Amino acid sequence: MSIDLILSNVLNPPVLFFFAGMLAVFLKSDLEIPQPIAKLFSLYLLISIGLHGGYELSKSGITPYIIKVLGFAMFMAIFVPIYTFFILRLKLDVYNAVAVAATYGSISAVTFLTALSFLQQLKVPSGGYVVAAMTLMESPAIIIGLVLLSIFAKNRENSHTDWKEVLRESFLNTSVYLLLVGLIVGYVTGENGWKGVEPVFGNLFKGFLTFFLLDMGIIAAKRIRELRKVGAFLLVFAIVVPVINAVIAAFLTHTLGIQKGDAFLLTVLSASASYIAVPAAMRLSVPEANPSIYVPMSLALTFPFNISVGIPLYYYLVNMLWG
Amino acid sequence: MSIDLILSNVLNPPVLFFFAGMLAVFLKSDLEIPQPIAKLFSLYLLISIGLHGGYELSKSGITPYIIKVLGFAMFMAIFVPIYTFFILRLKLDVYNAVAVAATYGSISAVTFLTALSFLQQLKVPSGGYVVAAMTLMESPAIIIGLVLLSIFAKNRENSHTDWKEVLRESFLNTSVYLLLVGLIVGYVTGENGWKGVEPVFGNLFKGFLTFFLLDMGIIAAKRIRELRKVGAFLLVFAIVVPVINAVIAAFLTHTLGIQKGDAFLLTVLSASASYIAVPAAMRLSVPEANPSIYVPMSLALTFPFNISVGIPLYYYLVNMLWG
Amino acid sequence: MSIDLILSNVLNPPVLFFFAGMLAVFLKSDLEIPQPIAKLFSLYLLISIGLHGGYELSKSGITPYIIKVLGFAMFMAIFVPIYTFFILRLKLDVYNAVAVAATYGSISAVTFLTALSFLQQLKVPSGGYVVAAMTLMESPAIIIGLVLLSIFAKNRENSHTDWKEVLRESFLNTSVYLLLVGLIVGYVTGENGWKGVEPVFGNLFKGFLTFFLLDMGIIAAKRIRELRKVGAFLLVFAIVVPVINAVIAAFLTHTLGIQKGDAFLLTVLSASASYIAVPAAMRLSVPEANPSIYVPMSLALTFPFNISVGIPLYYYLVNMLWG
Amino acid sequence: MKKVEVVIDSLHLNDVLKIFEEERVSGYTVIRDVEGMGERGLREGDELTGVYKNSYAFTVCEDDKAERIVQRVGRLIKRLGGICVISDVQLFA
Amino acid sequence: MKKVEVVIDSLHLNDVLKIFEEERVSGYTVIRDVEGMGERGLREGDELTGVYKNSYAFTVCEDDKAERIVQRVGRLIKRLGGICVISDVQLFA
Amino acid sequence: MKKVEVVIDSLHLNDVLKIFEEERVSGYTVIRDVEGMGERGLREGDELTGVYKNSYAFTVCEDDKAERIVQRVGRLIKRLGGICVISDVQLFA
Ligand SMILES: Nc1ncnc2c1ncn2[C@@H]1O[C@H](COP(=O)(O)O)[C@@H](O)[C@H]1O
Ligand SMILES: Nc1ncnc2c1ncn2[C@@H]1O[C@H](COP(=O)(O)O)[C@@H](O)[C@H]1O
Ligand SMILES: Nc1ncnc2c1ncn2[C@@H]1O[C@H](COP(=O)(O)O)[C@@H](O)[C@H]1O
Ligand code: NA
Ligand code: NA
Ligand code: NA
Repeated sequence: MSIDLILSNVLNPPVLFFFAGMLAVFLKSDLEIPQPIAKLFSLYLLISIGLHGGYELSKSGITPYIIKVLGFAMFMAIFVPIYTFFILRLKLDVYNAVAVAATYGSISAVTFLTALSFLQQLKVPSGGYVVAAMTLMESPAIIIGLVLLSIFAKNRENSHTDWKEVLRESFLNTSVYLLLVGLIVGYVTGENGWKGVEPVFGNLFKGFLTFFLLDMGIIAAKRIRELRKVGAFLLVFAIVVPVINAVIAAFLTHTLGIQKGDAFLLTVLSASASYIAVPAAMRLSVPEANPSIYVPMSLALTFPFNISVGIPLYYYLVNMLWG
Repeated sequence: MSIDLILSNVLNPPVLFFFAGMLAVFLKSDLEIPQPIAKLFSLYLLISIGLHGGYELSKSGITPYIIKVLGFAMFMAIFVPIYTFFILRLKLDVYNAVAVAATYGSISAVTFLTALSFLQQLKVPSGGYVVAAMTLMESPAIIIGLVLLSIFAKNRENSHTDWKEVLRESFLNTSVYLLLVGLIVGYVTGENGWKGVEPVFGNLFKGFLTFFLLDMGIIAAKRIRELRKVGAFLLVFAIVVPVINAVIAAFLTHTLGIQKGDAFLLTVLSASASYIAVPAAMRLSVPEANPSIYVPMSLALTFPFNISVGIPLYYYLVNMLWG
Repeated sequence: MSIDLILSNVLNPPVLFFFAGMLAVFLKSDLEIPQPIAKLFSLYLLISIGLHGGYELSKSGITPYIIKVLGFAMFMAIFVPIYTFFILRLKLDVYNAVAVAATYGSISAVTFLTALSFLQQLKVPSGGYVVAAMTLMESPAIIIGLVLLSIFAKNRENSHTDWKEVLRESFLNTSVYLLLVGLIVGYVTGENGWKGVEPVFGNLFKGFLTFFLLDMGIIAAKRIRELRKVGAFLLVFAIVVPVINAVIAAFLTHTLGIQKGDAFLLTVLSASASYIAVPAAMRLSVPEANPSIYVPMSLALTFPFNISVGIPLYYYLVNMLWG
Repeated sequence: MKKVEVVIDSLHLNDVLKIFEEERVSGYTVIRDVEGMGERGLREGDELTGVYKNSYAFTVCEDDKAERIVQRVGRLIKRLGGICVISDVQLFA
Repeated sequence: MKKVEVVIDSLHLNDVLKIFEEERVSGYTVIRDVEGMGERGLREGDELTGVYKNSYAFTVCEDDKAERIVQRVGRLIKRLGGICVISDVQLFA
Repeated sequence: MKKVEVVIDSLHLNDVLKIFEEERVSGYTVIRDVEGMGERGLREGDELTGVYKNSYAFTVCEDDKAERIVQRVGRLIKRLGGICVISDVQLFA
């Protein structure tokens, strides 16, 4: 992997601002971003991704190739939480194993965005349907997690998993809902719709991502001190499992004949871990699990790793395979 | 009315996002938009409308035709709260009749915006002075309402209508104040001023409107459950009176020789009802009235009706008259 | 000084919106801007200035001329708080003298921005390194102030100036930190980085400044009533000292052979007073000083004076000297 | 000393603060935009209409002042909705 | 009358409010997104993950209702974290 | 148990929390950015200068800890402004 690849990823305002946010916390700067702003940006990014993806889909239509991409996404979203659960059980109780497995089975939209912006810099094309794939990958891990729980924690006190509630949290949480709304609206309003909203949801995209990552850097850094309590096993897990997932995804997409740009994005998605939808769902449905484990792992370790070293590494891998 | 007209209105990101917001509440998604964001967007939209209108005015100058448009606006703003008051008295006590009449006598800036975006899609021209007309239509209904109250509720306890306070609420509330500031600044700074702020207050307009309508959908849907208590009379009122106002406005503007695009916007304004300036003013000056009546009527019924079915319907009407 | 100069400064949406914000308070309009929004805009503006400056620096490189500009900035940032301290001691106790001197020794980024937008209107060029100069001018006044305090308030109760804390407040406060981050990121990512974020941090600049100044007008006006308690000496100080600083800066920059546009901006910076970084630092380190003195002076008097009359006045002066 | 706590429609908060000031309390604290439920239903606070927001205010004051304040605020609340309670506290600074 | 005060994970606030409503209190007030420290460490409130926010709720109600509420909320809090206290107040409106 | 409530300049909130922690309370809750009026005039909270914001913090703790806390916080407040009160509560969870 050439150092250029890392540099061209890192020497990018969004990534640099993420680390500037982290640094602010380490240096005890009084820099603070009001919470509604973080929310504003995260809603904005989700809508943007959705609308743009939907618009692209409206141009490409839904082809067998796209079905293949979606199918692969679905497979990873089911496979990852299951296999990681059994690894995690080596060291964790059932509750925490479920929560961590679900976290790594789901995805991070901002990691996806950073990868997309990296790809655009390299001028490698990719399809809007990958956004649909991403949306598909958000929820299954939550369901799988709770299924595993009901199998392996049978004598659970208060073991009243309210499945209706669970399905709602899985498929109607803010992330999934906004991505879906964006996809559908982008799809049905097509060219015309997109032209009207592009000045906001297209052009402002990278700038707002930069701003948002400053905030995420602050939030991630605040979680870092919790990593001390997390233990070596999980620290290693938080770096190694994403890389393993990436390797699996890269080989599978290659075997399936998926195009390079799409394959790279799917690889990044497989390597990414959730810090929005899944933690909230786990806190609600598995209160026995400790959020000070699964949130810092995902937010303070896997996320920074992925957006700095992971993305160029995965690209290097994909580039090698596709030649 | 062709189905095309409805579709070309509804298949528009802002309108679709409004209903997506409503749907989120019905499906109990956890989607939430922090309150300062709603405020930010509503301030933004008011300033945008004002600045753009003022800039357009600076190009057109103030002509007799414009005076006619403003005169018509003034007339509707006085006529509607009076005639509706007497209809409302059939079923409501004086306090609630005043509040509802004032609500329907005033206007909704977001409905105006949606109509404007519809018009632009059809490439029908309209004048910036209609924004001045809209500004003129915000406040009179509040004053008329309180005059009606002081006539018909003479033996009111605590009947100390503080007129100075009332005038302030009427003419210096956020909506009117920002529209006026925008109009004046847009007018005096003209081309040069507009060019500097257009990237924000012009180009981002439709995207931010889309975002804002998502939020309005959420807020409107939360008020829907209150509609049950409102009674059939008022439910019918909330749909029929806007249509009546639209018919009156369409015929009058036609008689007055007002241009098609302008006439359409004035018709929409007449049909729209306030959910910002008037409710706040009523809550302060007529605490005897029940906000759970006038707010849901305007926000959860008339507004969604207008931006979905109303706008194409009124356009159909205007189109017929102007040929 | 021609009236044209004043008009071309004042007939600018940002300046007009500032006074519209003030007027809203005087007229008791209910206009309110949620606090997170003020913060959002002020963060945005700091990042924008920094990124743009850094990008410009990446084009120009760091030349001896730039070192001269930075040196001059440093000189003013040390000279002003010292000389004003001794003037202030004529009427104020040591604590308040330190706080006011530090306030006027530091700078106001928004005043800088307004001057920049004025300059752009007149099409006079200036360099991105002035942003670096501005960043250098933020902090020294805080340090100088606390050095003066430790010299002249020796028998201070609780006189434990925590210098580590002071240095952190001085060099890592939000303003300085974000300007630095922006400068560095803008510098290292250069053309490529700037192109990606320009739609947000370049194009939206003036519009967001306009919006923000509306809010600053509201905040400044709320502080005006405190001016009554401030006393004639300080009222005069708040107008005269900025002008004196401007005159000194104009003559010095002229002597040093600094270019007209740069000289004008440095003059404005010298004339401006802090209302963000310094007040917060003073409140923390010199709680004996009364914020109702130094905040209203800077925010409700010097700032409005500078952005309305000061900027054209200083430009007139610079224009005369440079011919 | 007593602590008087009031929850009221944000639009009418100023009337309460005016009473506090007229009774010459040494100070008060306000938390804007709290949510709540009461006789008038759910008030979830929306910035849009501004009609569904509560504010919470409290003042720590001498017993006699508290007595007068609750009388006056009570009347306000009977008309406008809200709640007003009083409790014992010890003031330390 | 009693004032029952609860601080709990924002995600579980609804469970508390449901108890309030089931015990038929006349009303309650909620302050969202308060910060805090407790057994589960610092909770500084971040909107991003939504997992580190507390909410604060109180209700003023009759003594017997308060008794039942604290029993039920107490059980919730034992499982989910938070705090629940009760104190004497006089209700004026 | 006692409830100790403090309102103080947001910029100095950390000093209060440090006292809480040094006295080893089991937890505390903070509401940032409350507004208020006191000897130092109106504090309406502006994010711009950051100098006019209060924060409100409370802790529920044993009586002796409360005693020590109010002594220390009291000294702070005498210098920096604000208010500190103490009241009786029953802790349920
Ligand atoms: N018993 C109560 N306990 C706590 N807060 C209350 C109570 N009753 C009313 N409130 C608050 O006062 C607001 C207005 O009450 P109401 O006028 O009864 O609807 C509610 O939204 C609550 O925030
Ligand atoms: N002793 C206490 N006094 C005040 N608030 C507390 C106390 N203990 C816990 N809390 C609040 O309850 C939240 C959750 O507590 P815990 O579950 O103990 O971490 C904390 O973040 C605080 O906001
Ligand atoms: N008697 C009081 N009751 C409630 N809050 C108070 C009282 N006195 C002061 N405060 C709060 O403490 C802050 C600072 O008070 P002071 O230092 O007296 O200006 C005020 O802005 C209020 O929020
Ligand atoms: Na994953
Ligand atoms: Na109307
Ligand atoms: Na200066």
